[in-house]
Amino acid sequence: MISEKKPGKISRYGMSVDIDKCTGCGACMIACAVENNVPPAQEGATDLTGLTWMRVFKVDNGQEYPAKQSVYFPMMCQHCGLETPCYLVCPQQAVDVDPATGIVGQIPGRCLGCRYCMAACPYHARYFNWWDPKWPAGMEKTLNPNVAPRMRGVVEKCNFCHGRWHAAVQRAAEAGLKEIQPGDYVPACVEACPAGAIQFGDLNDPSSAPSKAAKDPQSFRLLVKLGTEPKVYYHSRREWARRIGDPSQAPDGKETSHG
Amino acid sequence: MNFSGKVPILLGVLASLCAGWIGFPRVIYKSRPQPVEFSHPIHARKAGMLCVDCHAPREDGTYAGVPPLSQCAGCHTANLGPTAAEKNFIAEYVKTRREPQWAVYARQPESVWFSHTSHIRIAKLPCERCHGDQASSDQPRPYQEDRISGYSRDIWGYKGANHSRRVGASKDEFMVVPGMKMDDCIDCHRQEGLEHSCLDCHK
Amino acid sequence: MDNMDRRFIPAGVSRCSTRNFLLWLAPWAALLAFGLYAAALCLIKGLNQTHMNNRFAFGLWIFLDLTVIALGAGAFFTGFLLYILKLKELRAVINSAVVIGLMCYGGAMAVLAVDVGQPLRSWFTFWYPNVHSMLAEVTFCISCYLTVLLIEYVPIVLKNRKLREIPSFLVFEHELHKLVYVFAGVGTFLSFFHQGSLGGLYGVLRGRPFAFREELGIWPSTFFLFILSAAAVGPCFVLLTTWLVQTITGKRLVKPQVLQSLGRISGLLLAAYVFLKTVDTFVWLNRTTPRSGFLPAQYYAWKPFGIWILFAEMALFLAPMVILLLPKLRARTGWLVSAAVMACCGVAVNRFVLTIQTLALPTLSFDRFLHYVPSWQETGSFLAVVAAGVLVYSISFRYFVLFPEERELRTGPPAAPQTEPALAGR
Amino acid sequence: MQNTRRNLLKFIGGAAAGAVFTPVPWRLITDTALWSENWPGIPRPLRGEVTARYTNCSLCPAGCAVRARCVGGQPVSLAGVAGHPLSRGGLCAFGVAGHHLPYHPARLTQGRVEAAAGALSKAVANCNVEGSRKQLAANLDASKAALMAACNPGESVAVLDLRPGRTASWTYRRAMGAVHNGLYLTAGGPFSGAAANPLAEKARKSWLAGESACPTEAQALAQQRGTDAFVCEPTRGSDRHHDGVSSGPGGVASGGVAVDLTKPRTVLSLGAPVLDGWGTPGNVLAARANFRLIQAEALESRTASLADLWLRIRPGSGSTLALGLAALLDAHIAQAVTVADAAAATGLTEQQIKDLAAELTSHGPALVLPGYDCPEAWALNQLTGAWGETVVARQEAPVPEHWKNCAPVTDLAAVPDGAIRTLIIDESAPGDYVPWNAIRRKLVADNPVVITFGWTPDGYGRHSLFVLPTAVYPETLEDIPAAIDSPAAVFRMAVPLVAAPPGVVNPADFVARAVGIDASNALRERADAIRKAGHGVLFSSADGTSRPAAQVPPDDFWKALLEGACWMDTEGRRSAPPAIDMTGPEARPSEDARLPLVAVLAETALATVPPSPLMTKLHQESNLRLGRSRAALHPETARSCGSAEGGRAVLETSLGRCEILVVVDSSVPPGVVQVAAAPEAIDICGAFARCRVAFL
Repeated sequence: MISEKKPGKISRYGMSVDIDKCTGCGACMIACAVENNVPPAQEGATDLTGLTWMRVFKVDNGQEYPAKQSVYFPMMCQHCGLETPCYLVCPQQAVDVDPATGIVGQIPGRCLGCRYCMAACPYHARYFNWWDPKWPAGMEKTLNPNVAPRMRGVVEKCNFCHGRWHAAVQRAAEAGLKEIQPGDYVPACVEACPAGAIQFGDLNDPSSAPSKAAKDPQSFRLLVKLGTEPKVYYHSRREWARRIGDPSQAPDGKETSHG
Repeated sequence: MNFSGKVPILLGVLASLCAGWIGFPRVIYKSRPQPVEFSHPIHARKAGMLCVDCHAPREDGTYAGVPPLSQCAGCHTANLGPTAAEKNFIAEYVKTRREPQWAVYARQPESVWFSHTSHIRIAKLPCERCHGDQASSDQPRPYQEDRISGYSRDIWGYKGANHSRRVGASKDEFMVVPGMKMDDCIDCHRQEGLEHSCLDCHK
Repeated sequence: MDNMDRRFIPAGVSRCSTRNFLLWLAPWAALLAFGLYAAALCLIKGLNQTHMNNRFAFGLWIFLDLTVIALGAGAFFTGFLLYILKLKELRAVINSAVVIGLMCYGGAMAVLAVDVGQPLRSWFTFWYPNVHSMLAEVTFCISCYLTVLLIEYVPIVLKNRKLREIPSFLVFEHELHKLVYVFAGVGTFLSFFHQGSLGGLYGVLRGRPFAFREELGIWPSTFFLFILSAAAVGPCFVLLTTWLVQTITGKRLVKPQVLQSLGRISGLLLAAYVFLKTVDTFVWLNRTTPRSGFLPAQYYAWKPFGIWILFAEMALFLAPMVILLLPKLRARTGWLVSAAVMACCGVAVNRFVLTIQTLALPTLSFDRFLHYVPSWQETGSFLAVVAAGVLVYSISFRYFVLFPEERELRTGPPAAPQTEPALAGR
Repeated sequence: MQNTRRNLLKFIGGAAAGAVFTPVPWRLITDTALWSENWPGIPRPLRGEVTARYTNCSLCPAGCAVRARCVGGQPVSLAGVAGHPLSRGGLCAFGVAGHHLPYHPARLTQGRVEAAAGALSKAVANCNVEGSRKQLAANLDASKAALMAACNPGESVAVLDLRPGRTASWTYRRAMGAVHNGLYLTAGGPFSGAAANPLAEKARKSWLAGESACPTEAQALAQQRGTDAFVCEPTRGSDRHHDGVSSGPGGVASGGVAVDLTKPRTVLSLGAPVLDGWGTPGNVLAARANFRLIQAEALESRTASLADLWLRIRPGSGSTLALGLAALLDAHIAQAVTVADAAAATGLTEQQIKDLAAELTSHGPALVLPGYDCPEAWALNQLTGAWGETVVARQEAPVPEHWKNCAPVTDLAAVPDGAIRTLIIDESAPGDYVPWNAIRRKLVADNPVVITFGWTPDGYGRHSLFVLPTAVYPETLEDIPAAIDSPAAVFRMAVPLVAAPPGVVNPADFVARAVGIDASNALRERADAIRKAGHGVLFSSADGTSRPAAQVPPDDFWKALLEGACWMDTEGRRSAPPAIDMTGPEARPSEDARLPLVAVLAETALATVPPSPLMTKLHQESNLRLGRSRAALHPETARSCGSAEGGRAVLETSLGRCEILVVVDSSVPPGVVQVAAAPEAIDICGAFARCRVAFL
């Protein structure tokens, strides 16, 4: 379906998360749900049947007080750049990897809800609409027109706030530009984080925050040895935290292998 | 097996062919007239207006769509013409300040991201490219909606079926409006080599 | 009424009274109704009726689908042996095998239709297929093969005594019969292929090291293991059902050596399977797993899925293999049947491990191990399939010739219909 | 043709075959598939022009600056304002979803009258907003008249202001000033045990006698109070040891005393949720890198787990720890309390306490923050020399002169019991929540009149005769008191982003009108007074620039404020707050066999507001926070009470019982019940209380 002619500018959008800064306040999760028209939990939903494109996990070093230490892991779709598992398994092309942005997107209208992609995702970053979406009366007025509400029975996930990318492209067009400026496109969680722990940018642009993070020896990616080249980099000064995120990390903080 | 044995079968085939090709396309759509007998040519020619005078992109890049009553009322404070349509419009809407419930032929599904700005500013497409020569459509054709999917016939229906009456054309002489189905978008994007991903146009 | 019914029953065989037959059907029909209600709930209210969740994206349904389809493999494999490899004695069970296959595949498809969140869109797979996706492969093959099975089922139906009276049907049936080799061939290919795809379904999951297998050619090793295990267990299931029908009805339907040769074939295949499975397991634990940054120990660290489950699986293949390969044991019905049962359980465990255990295991080190218990709606929906299967088989057995040898064998030890009238003679 | 049945079958067969060659089947499957995209129940977001509007979040005194993305005028998402001098772009989870509140299912849309309120309510049993308003006005006059006529010195009309320091607060004070026997009450003074505690009373005198720049200074500390005391120090605080329940969690200070986070190198927090909604989140996080954070707290709160050092002390032994530290720094306190006492009470070793004291002095400037009621903490700052350095007295933003003759600020606790005939409670803006029993005691015994202004009925509405619906952020136009971490005076307003529904009441206006003064224009008057004073700068969120206020024409000044601008005073001379005399009685844990557990409030931020429905993301769809009406127990505690995850239970204290949903969490110490703060929970627990858990 992709045409021969490649897009003018190839970006590889990615994120870097400094888990030492994260206070686990949850602003990112709420901002994400607000931006992407994710409905509140239905009666009977649990942390296993809910819709949290962005989810913050609390993780500790397994020690007891006073040795106990904890970090918070903001988890979203890691937008695998190689052999993207969900993209490969979807039977009817409802998952798409945009060559222009590297964003892994879900097309709700095409999805038949077989959930094979959820079984394939190593990060459990995909969520299924077990219920019909419902908002309290009147609250649907606050929905974001740049994102289509999903229907029951389809899978959804983080797409780096793709609606904001569309809007940025349109603003650029209004100014007569073909390409968007780096600052114009920022996902909701990045904007919302009061601690500035999450940063976003183009991994093809060496000056962007994620590109810098990628070079930092204290940066790591989750389950990198699976070889799916995730585009979200985490960073921590604490070695135990790095090991929890990526057991294949050597003590010096270098990844032993890229799968 | 004699021939007469096959007759009922053939009858059956014939029956369903007729029903399927002639009857069905009429049944599947429900059609309703536009609230106001609006004439583009009068505004375009007589009043010398351009498309963007009424259908303008906003500063934020979003598209304003069909103008609100206030904009029409700007000129149509009182009857500007002798026509019944004019009288009706003034009496029904302007006086009572009631927004006409226009049905938008080209309204895309919620899952579609379409930016007029990008297509006008960057691709430099004329309105006619997709909307057809509305400037000469004398009379709004009825809005047809698919009974099951609920989509307008222009974006989801049989191609070449989107007709508007030309100025002074006889009842059955029509001009064709290009379709606005996904395939139509893809055709053009493919020609331009701008078809990269579903996410280009889907949200 | 009873006479009307009688006219449909094949000549030269005895069947129980209509009343008894209906009595037998009644409970199954009730079960079917209940199951359909459960399925309707899932379709109307959505999948929140099940106990699946975002982590357990697949549950009871997928596990049983995989098992049932493996068991249904008897249909294609018997066909393959009979029509392609010309093992004539299998003609005795081929019809029965076809009906079993139809039940299994039909049931699997029906359950899948409930399992997806948007059944109205399931045909998209045919229109916009993703060539990389094993699931697309599966969908294509299964639906094609189901059609083949239906076509193979038609002649069995048309051979019915009453229906033969219609000349055109007779002609049609005759024409169809000429093509039976073609269908057998096509069916075999499709079936081999999709059994494989089903294996690939999990083998390709790079993100789930427990299920991931390295590729041989374009398919992961599970692709081939699934073909082999299905081929090995299919005959066992045919054997088992035949034996069941014989005991329930108290009739002799096939010659003992037919069942034994089924056993022998399955024994040989099991041997091959056990060997390859062992090799695969070693490669997987010592090469594939470390490469993806995991330790084999992690897989079996979680109760209740200890390492025992791996050995149990192997044992359930080894034991029947030995039994079925030893002519002495094979000759004894008791051994034969119990071996068949074990083999069927073995394949069930294998599919269970690949589906349920894979999903239960965490991948992220700060994630947790999950438990899952199906809801009554899930169980109910599946029972509907079982019930439907029994109904179809019972009716086919009563009115169509599933066991051609039954007529000659009637002269053998007399069946005792009157002893168990309700069951006798279906 | 004979045998019509067969022919009919043939016909049908033919028709079926033919149908395949018509569009019908294909069109039907595609249409139904499309129908599944917009079948009933999937909402359609409204389209419109996208604009940005600016306001300040009034959900807590942090008053973070907010940029609202509006579509067709309707806010669809909120974000912080990068580069804002106070909130520094920060906005918490509650603030991010603030625009949902007007549509909250628990929203109060109609005036309610408590049916079981005796004769008085019968007349107005089922009255709407209008009705209850008339009734209320009449009733207010009636009680006024009554009080004046029958000169019963005990009885009075009072306003309880849960968020002092606002312009509305001044209106209340003026109104009460105009009423004979009118009282203006706040959640409590610094030493709310006053009546019962001569030491404290003495200290209080010295406090109010001190350079009281603003009358609300006293409240500053008041805001900090809460209540571990009664668990450890049963003799402290009259409103507590009546029933062994303390009086509510500390909110954020609002005027009077402020802390300067840019100064300290060491911060000791006695249970203050420093990194979880305390002060101005953006500001705290910006300053975080500069100081070493030591958290002394019983629970592994967010702050505790992120602090540089976490000292796990016994629930409610914070003030004892403060005393212990004080004893090390000041000999004459040491006579009252020894380190050994502190060690015993807190469960720390003496060495740990000594090290702590050493660090506070050696690695200064230090700052000690009280989480709950312990004035000792403030006093500790005197001994460490932080007084006037990291802890300063903040001037209040200028007010019009003619407002100044008004009712004084009175602590609720200082009011003699049974003294209030008519009580008006304003909980329209989230503020402190005082357990009902502490209020009830102050009311006359025979059907007192309690009038609550709120946007939900879950707060004091549950105890009131009248509940009048008010607007809610972001419908309201109101100013926000300064946060504890802004050393200079500030003035900024939450401006309406959406129109309030018809029939809502503006509490301050309402009260003012009831007593016949005009305060409808109070905010503008205040703004003009500030502008007239001529000092400070005006930061405009819209363009991110600051200008000296003096250079802004008055009308523009007001206009800017209406566009979310923020006025900040230039920080003048740092004046130390007046000294506090600290000789607390010795701490002694109170035991009660019938109530074996200790209930500790958690998630105290915004305890009084039902948060946006989307908050389920944080507590139901993940386990990041403890949701309302949930309580966390250690697995052992849960087992001993015979419960499991998700079990329903009843939490019982000496004051009553409320239903809870059990969450099992091994990070909660055994013997402790971590209760999510909410009015019904605070009513029976305060901040700490002995309790038992019984399962349903």
